[in-house]
Amino acid sequence: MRRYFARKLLVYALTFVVAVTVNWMIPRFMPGDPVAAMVARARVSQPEAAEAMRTYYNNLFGFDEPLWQQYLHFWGALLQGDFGISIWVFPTPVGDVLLDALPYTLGLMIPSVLLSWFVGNWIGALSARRKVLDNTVLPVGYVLTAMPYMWIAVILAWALGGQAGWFPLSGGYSLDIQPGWNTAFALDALHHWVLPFLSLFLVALGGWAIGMRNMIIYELESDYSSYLSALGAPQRLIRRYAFRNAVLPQVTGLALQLGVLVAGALVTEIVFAYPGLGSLILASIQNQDFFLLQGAFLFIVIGVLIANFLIDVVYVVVDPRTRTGMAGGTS
Amino acid sequence: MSTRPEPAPEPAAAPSTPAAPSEPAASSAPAAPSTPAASSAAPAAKPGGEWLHYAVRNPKLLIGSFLVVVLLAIGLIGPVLLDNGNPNEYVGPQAAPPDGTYWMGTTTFGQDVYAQFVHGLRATFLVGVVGGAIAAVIAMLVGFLAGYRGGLVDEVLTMLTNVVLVIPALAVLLIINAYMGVRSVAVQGLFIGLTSWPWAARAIRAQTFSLRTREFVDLARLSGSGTWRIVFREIAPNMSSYLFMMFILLFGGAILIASSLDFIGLGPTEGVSLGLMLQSAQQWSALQLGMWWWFIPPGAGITAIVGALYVANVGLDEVFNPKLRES
Amino acid sequence: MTLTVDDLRVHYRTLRGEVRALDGVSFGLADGEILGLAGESGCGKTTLGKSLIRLDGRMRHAGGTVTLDGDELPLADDRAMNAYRFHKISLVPQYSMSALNPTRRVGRMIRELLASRGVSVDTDELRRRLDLVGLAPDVLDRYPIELSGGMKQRTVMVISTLLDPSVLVADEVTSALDVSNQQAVVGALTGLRDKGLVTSMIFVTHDLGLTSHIADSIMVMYAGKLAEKAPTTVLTTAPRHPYTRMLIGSLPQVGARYKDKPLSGIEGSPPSLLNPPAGCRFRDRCPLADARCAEEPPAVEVAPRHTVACWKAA
Amino acid sequence: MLTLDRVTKTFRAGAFGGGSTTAVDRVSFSAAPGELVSLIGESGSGKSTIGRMVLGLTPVSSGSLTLDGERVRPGKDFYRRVQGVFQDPFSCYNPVFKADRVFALVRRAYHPGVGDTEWADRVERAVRDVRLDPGQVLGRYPHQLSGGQLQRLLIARALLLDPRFLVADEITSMLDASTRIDVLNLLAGLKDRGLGVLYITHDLSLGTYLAERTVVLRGGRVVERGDTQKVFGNPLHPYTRTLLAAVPRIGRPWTEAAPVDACAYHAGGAAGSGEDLHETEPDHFVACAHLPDCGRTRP
Repeated sequence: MRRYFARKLLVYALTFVVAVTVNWMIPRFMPGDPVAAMVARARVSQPEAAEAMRTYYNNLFGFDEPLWQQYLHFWGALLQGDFGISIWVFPTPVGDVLLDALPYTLGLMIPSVLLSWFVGNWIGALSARRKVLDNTVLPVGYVLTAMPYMWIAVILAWALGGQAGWFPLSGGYSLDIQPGWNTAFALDALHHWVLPFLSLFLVALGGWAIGMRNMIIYELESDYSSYLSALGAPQRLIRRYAFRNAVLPQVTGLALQLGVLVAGALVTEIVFAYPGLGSLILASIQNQDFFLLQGAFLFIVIGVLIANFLIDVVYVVVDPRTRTGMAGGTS
Repeated sequence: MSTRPEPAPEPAAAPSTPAAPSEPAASSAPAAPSTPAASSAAPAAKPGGEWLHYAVRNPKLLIGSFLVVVLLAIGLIGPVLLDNGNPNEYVGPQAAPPDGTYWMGTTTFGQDVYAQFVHGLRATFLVGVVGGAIAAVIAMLVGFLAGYRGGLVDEVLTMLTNVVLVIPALAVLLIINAYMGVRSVAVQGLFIGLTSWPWAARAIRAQTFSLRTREFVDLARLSGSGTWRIVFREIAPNMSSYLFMMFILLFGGAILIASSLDFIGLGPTEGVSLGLMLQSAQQWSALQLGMWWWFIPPGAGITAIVGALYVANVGLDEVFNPKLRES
Repeated sequence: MTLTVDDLRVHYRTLRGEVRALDGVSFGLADGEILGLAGESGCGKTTLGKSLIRLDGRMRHAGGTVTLDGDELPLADDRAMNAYRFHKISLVPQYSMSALNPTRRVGRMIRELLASRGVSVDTDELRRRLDLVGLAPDVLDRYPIELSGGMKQRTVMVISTLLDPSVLVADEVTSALDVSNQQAVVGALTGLRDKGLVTSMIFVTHDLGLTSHIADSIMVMYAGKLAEKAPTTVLTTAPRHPYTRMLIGSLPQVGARYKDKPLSGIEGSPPSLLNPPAGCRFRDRCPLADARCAEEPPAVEVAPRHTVACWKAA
Repeated sequence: MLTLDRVTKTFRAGAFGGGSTTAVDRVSFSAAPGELVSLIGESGSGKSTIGRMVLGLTPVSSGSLTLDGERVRPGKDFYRRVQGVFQDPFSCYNPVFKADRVFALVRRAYHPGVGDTEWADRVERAVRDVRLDPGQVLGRYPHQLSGGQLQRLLIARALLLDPRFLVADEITSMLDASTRIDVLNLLAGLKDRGLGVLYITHDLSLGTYLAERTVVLRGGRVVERGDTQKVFGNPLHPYTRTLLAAVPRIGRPWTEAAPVDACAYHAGGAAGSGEDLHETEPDHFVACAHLPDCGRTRP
């Protein structure tokens, strides 16, 4: 088990290094003069801000230094939690801007990912080897899983927000309410939360249901299932075992899907102008705020790495074979 | 952009113990499902015959491929039938709902939504093909090499695969595209391909790993065949169905991720795609204005392509994998 | 008679039609008897073993009856068969190595299995039985992956016989084992019968030599039909069916040498069971065959407890 | 002449450090042209690993493995002289191609200059050599043929190369009793062509049926080897006796293995640690009975 975690942590550490390096490299190795281009494209109205940007970029990139020094400085700043200064909301540090947005993204993602996983697995397990359910769940599942996240978000907003008028179309809370720890704000935030949550939940749901259905059929054909049938064990027990074992690859699947789920959350936030990382990314692109964009990238990578590690821990808990140290586990 | 249905795991190939000749399943071929008493030398259908039998009777496969072909045809022929070259031109009345002239209505600026849609289909298929093909090629190179060579090569490639797997592809693509001044559909596809191969490489590696211990691989070595010849002439044909299904999934995945990039505003700087249509609909408040004809068609187009691909893929899976067949 | 099989027919559904894997087989299994079921690939022995336990999706009960302790088994009715499975008729499968749920400790799996059949676990008895096959009680606290192949197989043997079934079907249980382990497994199986934990047993195998060490009588099958059934010593020393004779003749005994006297096999291969030819199915490979063999030979009791299906055997 | 001298194979558990296991431990024996040597052992004895090393499919960790004085160097030239037939005939054929593709592969690599009719003639002759009817087996898919037919086709394939040495690894364990004996007879007949054959099996009775000389393996080591009749007529090592006693024989109940009075190795006067074999009589070698704990248990 120690080997298992050591391996995992090594992969995550390497991933982090690669991500940071990519982050450092892209502005430097893309064709053209990034500073001039950025300042020119930034269209900053205040002259002092434009000047500050130019000085700041030149200092930060330190183009007269050798590459390896630039690289080390980059790491040094990063390890002190310095992601740079945002241009869009000049002169707020990028880290602060991102931290303000983070709760909204997490508040959207964590419930939708977990709930879709649980409900999807449950539906998938129910439909496996049951003709009527199978014939309805599968097609619906495939349509859901093929939908671009932003499209289902737009449709939901149009139908339930615009046409029916049940939910607000945009924002994380109403403009006339001050964010704070009170019931009024909580209810308002919840009201705004429902539609983005629902879009994320529905698309992911289809995939999990289909995955579980296929895995459970595979398990129902396995030798231990045949043996139980041969001993006359009731379907209930056989299905319970099959479900239990089919969940394992679904846990691994959750780790594999994290990137896709994050991407889904970002575009969904954009549709609803939900004040999370996705909207920040859109703003940073529209305002050519590259520091904010790169900071968001690192935030996402770190978040995904942490989530991966948590899933690894869960996997060890649910699969006894990793604990006995005899099987590899997820990757 | 969604939970992708991976092909169902294949049953472990080749028994590792010196098992007895057991009946009725005699052949252990993964491609040709064994039938009882298949060992008797009755002139039988060739291995391809059996899956063809199921293929033409599989509604999922038929419906899925039919839809894909129809959409592809619209994307290929549609633009040719329109006389104006640029779908982004302001040709009609502003914000008009669908009518006889403009089948899908017009945008706030008077662009023909139908013209954009057929051109967009084309771009969407293109990005899918480019992204899917590049990802498939990388996945095959990495997967075959790691699975066949094993040892240190495998360790290094697996590590690389896992690293790329963990990094969220869209996030990397955001950074890359943001720093690129001019973006084309092909370059977008290229970068999508470069970031979306890891899961497929892992799957191929696992398959290759189990196939390389099969004795026909040893026999090919004894016949003087080299590594790549063995990989492409012996191992790959045995998983051709699997590779094809993998390409379909990569294709669908590339379309979805491209549409997300477009939507965020990092799509191609020239031309039109279904994702860009969604983006401008969003940007110019089609939702608030109730212009459903602007945002429904592009999303429906993407969903139809990807959904049809997935459904065809399940059909194929059922055709090749008898365990998943109904009843 | 514990078990009486009368004209049992089981077919496999395939794309090209029904394969008559088991095509009219009759025999009896006496109380306390161990019957060795031998034959080559495709002879129907595994199909017969499976049919007594559970028909899988592709198998169809095409006729005949099986009577166990006086009750006719509802072979075609999967649900109704559950009443008999485990309690009356049980199985040690060929896939013993993978028959245990990998994510359950063995003890818990046994408890849950028994509870699902409405039986409570007698822990002392369970331990006694594990001890009987040479397993320590701590097996119950382990996951299957922590057990060796032989341990898993013995565990499965104990589980399958927990309810003291009347008939135990052991399907190719020794085929993946080394010779020294084969002996131990055969010993354990005989022990189960001797201690009365199972009444009778059907030992399915392709290894005629091994069968002769465990079985009281041996039934040789060929192409979905019974060829010969006799007490073990009779069948191995004085077989009547040409197929049995040639089969035994093709087995090299220790000490037999090619240099001294080459043995010979049986030319040809069994007929396809998709549309089996009329008459004796061994006809094409039989050196004694003549015109009469175009007619199907009935299974005749040529001596007490010795049945042969051959015109030349009488 | 195939010669193994202290051939050892260790497998590493992982590429980055980790443990290692020794599958084959200082094995020495030789096989002359026209001689059939059987390698007998249970699972884990290392017998198949030895076969794979002889075929160059697995590299040797240490020791020397030579054919006619040359080291094994996998490649076209080497495989013209050494060929193999494996255990599972169904797994030896690529299921998506016709069975006779195994001949085409040989032609591509070794006889590209041979004309179509000439090649067809050769194939037909080789197929008849293994007593098959070319009309019945050529142009078919593997699943349309029986295990025995497939295995014979593989022998025919090896014969097309006219090799000097053949490794036959468990080639009958997947076959039915009535067909396997013919394949074994075919193997025995190859000796008359001057081929050296290494016959690997877990089935002692098959080994003794064919082989002039026998090597008994256990846990990667040779425990006893030599003339087949001496090794099994007068087994000296307790393991050989256990193995012999465990073989099921028709019409004779199992007997207990006769106990070994003294370790034949040391009683025979050998003073070594038991790592080398002791020749107790001409062409009859035995290892210390107490291996691998020899030094500790010996008084």
